[in-house]
Amino acid sequence: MSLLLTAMTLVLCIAMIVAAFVAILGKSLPIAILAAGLVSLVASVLFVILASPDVAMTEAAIGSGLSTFLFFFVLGRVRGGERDGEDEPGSEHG
Amino acid sequence: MNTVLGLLGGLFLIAGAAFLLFGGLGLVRMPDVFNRIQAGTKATTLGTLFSLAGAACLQPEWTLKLMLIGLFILFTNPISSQVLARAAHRSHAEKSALTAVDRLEDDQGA
Amino acid sequence: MISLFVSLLLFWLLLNGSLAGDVVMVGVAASLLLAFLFRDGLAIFAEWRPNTLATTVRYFFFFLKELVKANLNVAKIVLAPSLPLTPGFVKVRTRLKSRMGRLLLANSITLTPGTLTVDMDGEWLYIHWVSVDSAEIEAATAAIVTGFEEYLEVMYG
Amino acid sequence: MVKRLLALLLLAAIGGIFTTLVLGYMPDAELNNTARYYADHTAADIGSANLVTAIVITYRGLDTLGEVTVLFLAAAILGLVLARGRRQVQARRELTPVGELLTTGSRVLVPLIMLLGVYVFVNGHLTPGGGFQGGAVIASGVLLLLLTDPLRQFAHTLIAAVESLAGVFYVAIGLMGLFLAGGFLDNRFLPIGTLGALFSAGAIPIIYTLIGLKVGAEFSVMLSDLSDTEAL
Amino acid sequence: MVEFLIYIAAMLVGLAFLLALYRFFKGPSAADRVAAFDVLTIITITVIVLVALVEGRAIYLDVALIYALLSFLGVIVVARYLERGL
Amino acid sequence: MMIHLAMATGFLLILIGFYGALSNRNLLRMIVAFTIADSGVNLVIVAIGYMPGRTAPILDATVKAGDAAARVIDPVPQALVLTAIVIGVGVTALMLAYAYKLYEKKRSLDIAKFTELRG
Repeated sequence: MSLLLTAMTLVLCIAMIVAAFVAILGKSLPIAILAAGLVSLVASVLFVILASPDVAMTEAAIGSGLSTFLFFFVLGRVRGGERDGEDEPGSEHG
Repeated sequence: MNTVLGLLGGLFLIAGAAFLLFGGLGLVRMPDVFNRIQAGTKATTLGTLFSLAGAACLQPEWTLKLMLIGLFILFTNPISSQVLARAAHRSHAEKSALTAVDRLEDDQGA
Repeated sequence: MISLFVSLLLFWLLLNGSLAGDVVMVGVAASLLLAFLFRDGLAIFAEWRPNTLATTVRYFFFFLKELVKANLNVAKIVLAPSLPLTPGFVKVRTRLKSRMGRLLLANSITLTPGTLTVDMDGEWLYIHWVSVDSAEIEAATAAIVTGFEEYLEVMYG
Repeated sequence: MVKRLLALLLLAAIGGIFTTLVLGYMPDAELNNTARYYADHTAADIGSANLVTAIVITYRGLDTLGEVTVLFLAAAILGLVLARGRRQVQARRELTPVGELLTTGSRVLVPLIMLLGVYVFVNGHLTPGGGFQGGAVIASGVLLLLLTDPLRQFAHTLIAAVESLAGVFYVAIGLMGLFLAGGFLDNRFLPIGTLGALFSAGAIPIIYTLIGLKVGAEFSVMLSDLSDTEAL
Repeated sequence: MVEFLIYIAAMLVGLAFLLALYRFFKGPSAADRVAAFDVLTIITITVIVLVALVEGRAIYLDVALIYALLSFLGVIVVARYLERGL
Repeated sequence: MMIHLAMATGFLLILIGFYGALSNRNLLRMIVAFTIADSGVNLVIVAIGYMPGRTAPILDATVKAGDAAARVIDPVPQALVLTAIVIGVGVTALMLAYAYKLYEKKRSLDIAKFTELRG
């Protein structure tokens, strides 16, 4: 049965890396935050596969839950700054 | 393990996984957000319920907890879909060109 | 408040899966505290009439049947190469007054073939329908709501 | 552009180190001495079925106290940072009202979520979970309350009272361990009981309950502080 | 025999996961991605139950329980953000 | 094999997170990148604690107290990660509060606009 777990790990690892890329390079900020939540979600499943249900539960309750909420709370407050610091023509480079 | 029960459980698991697959397929193939939410929520709810039933057949002593998980899914999953559909409609998500009538938009006077 | 306490305790016992003395003790204490804190909260059994148990069971099986039908319907649409869809938003009427009954009605509609509750406003429900047969209020109500409403009206009023 | 190139170079260097680490790693076949000690002695000494709980609460209990303090400080600083210049609540911008479905649903679900949190931290010594997870679950329930009723005047005093009382009792139980048993936060001043029962493992269920309440209260304070802020 | 059935089920679930993931990356609108996220969390519950079956340990189910009760919260937060209610 | 896969993913997540934090100028995006690096670190530590063929360090009907040392994995890294996650979300909340305050002052989340931070 360990073959099954390895295959699952492979799929989840790929999902995680791609989600992380979306979070870093994605176009809009809400989607980046959602992708970070997806990274947490997949990480939590990986923790279950790696035989650490305690950590998986923490990640499930906190990582894919509370921290996403925190981000969206703040993002809802600063809607004007959503696109700040992106490379559009005319903005100076730091 | 009782072989008949084991076989039944395995078949239930496969049926559940197949419904999950239909949900994923619907998510990819449907033309707009609302249809995707429809396919997603129905297929995944029943798929998860079937997988839980399969697991209960394979490990009968887990039944209570699996039943509880199933109940919660049955309760929370539609709520999240409805809230999401409402938000999608309010944020003027694109509707498929096939959409025949939109009484909600008519009534909101938008 | 009492119904909230009872349902919380029931939930606790199901969760623990045991009837040992210490489990019950902690459960009673925690449920009492929570029932007191959320005096205005709703329980699953709030507004439910206990003398309609038979209807509830029948409703449950009717719901399961509809759920399976809904999934076969989804499978049929998804697997068909041409995607046979005529989606639209329709407006239907409900007679239910109790909040729990309305919530269950909306959830049931969401999980049955081709319909998804989008919004709720007084007696009106706005529903996304995958294959609109009729945009008229009465016809749509008869097609979507009536089946569940019969049961829920007995159960919750 | 130079900056980005430098960053990429730095990352490449770190990546090289990581690659050698991964390629050279061989998993142990046996537990190391510390872990073996925990695995052999926890059941008899502490009475906790969950080894992680035993480590977090007893073997490394002092660290956990420190961690709860750090979390408390984070919540307090967050409140301080956001409190300066906070204007009155009525100046809020128009929010889309919550739908009836979500209101009803949350009123049904919030007590259940809270009870699940209680289950998670009371059973911390038997099942996965414990104070931190249970606290997070309770904070999620509070979040659902905040979401469905944004203007609800939150029971700040209740939360503050729960938080400080839980902290005081936590330290008090630690001191009881010091005087009645082997050391600070020793759980054995209460009977250890049989492995697998709810009332077992000495004081661990009590300590985890207190931690759960404290963590839940701290997260709730953070959430309500953030949601009380003005939209800019 | 049962193991073989579990293998097939896991394969189908993995395929469903990848399909939902595809929708998550493809978009196009934010609501689409949230719908895909919703489906992914629910598939996750099945994955955890499968892992629990393979390892034969009931305690993993607690994680699935947390997901079943809390996963809808994330979707609701994002939905409220999208309809400007946050 | 599984361990190496998980570890490599964890390290890759750390790198991606660092890259995101270094290359973005939007404060919120930098915080998102930090949380991703955080998940990567947690994943690496848990992967180090895993041992093939063993199971979770919780005793119940399937894992008896007597043979625990032969059947369970190392519980210490799990205890570490458990606390790291909780502290991590506290730190994230603090960072977000500061970002909010900075936006209140400057009406921008672009770090290039915060000139007084330059040396």
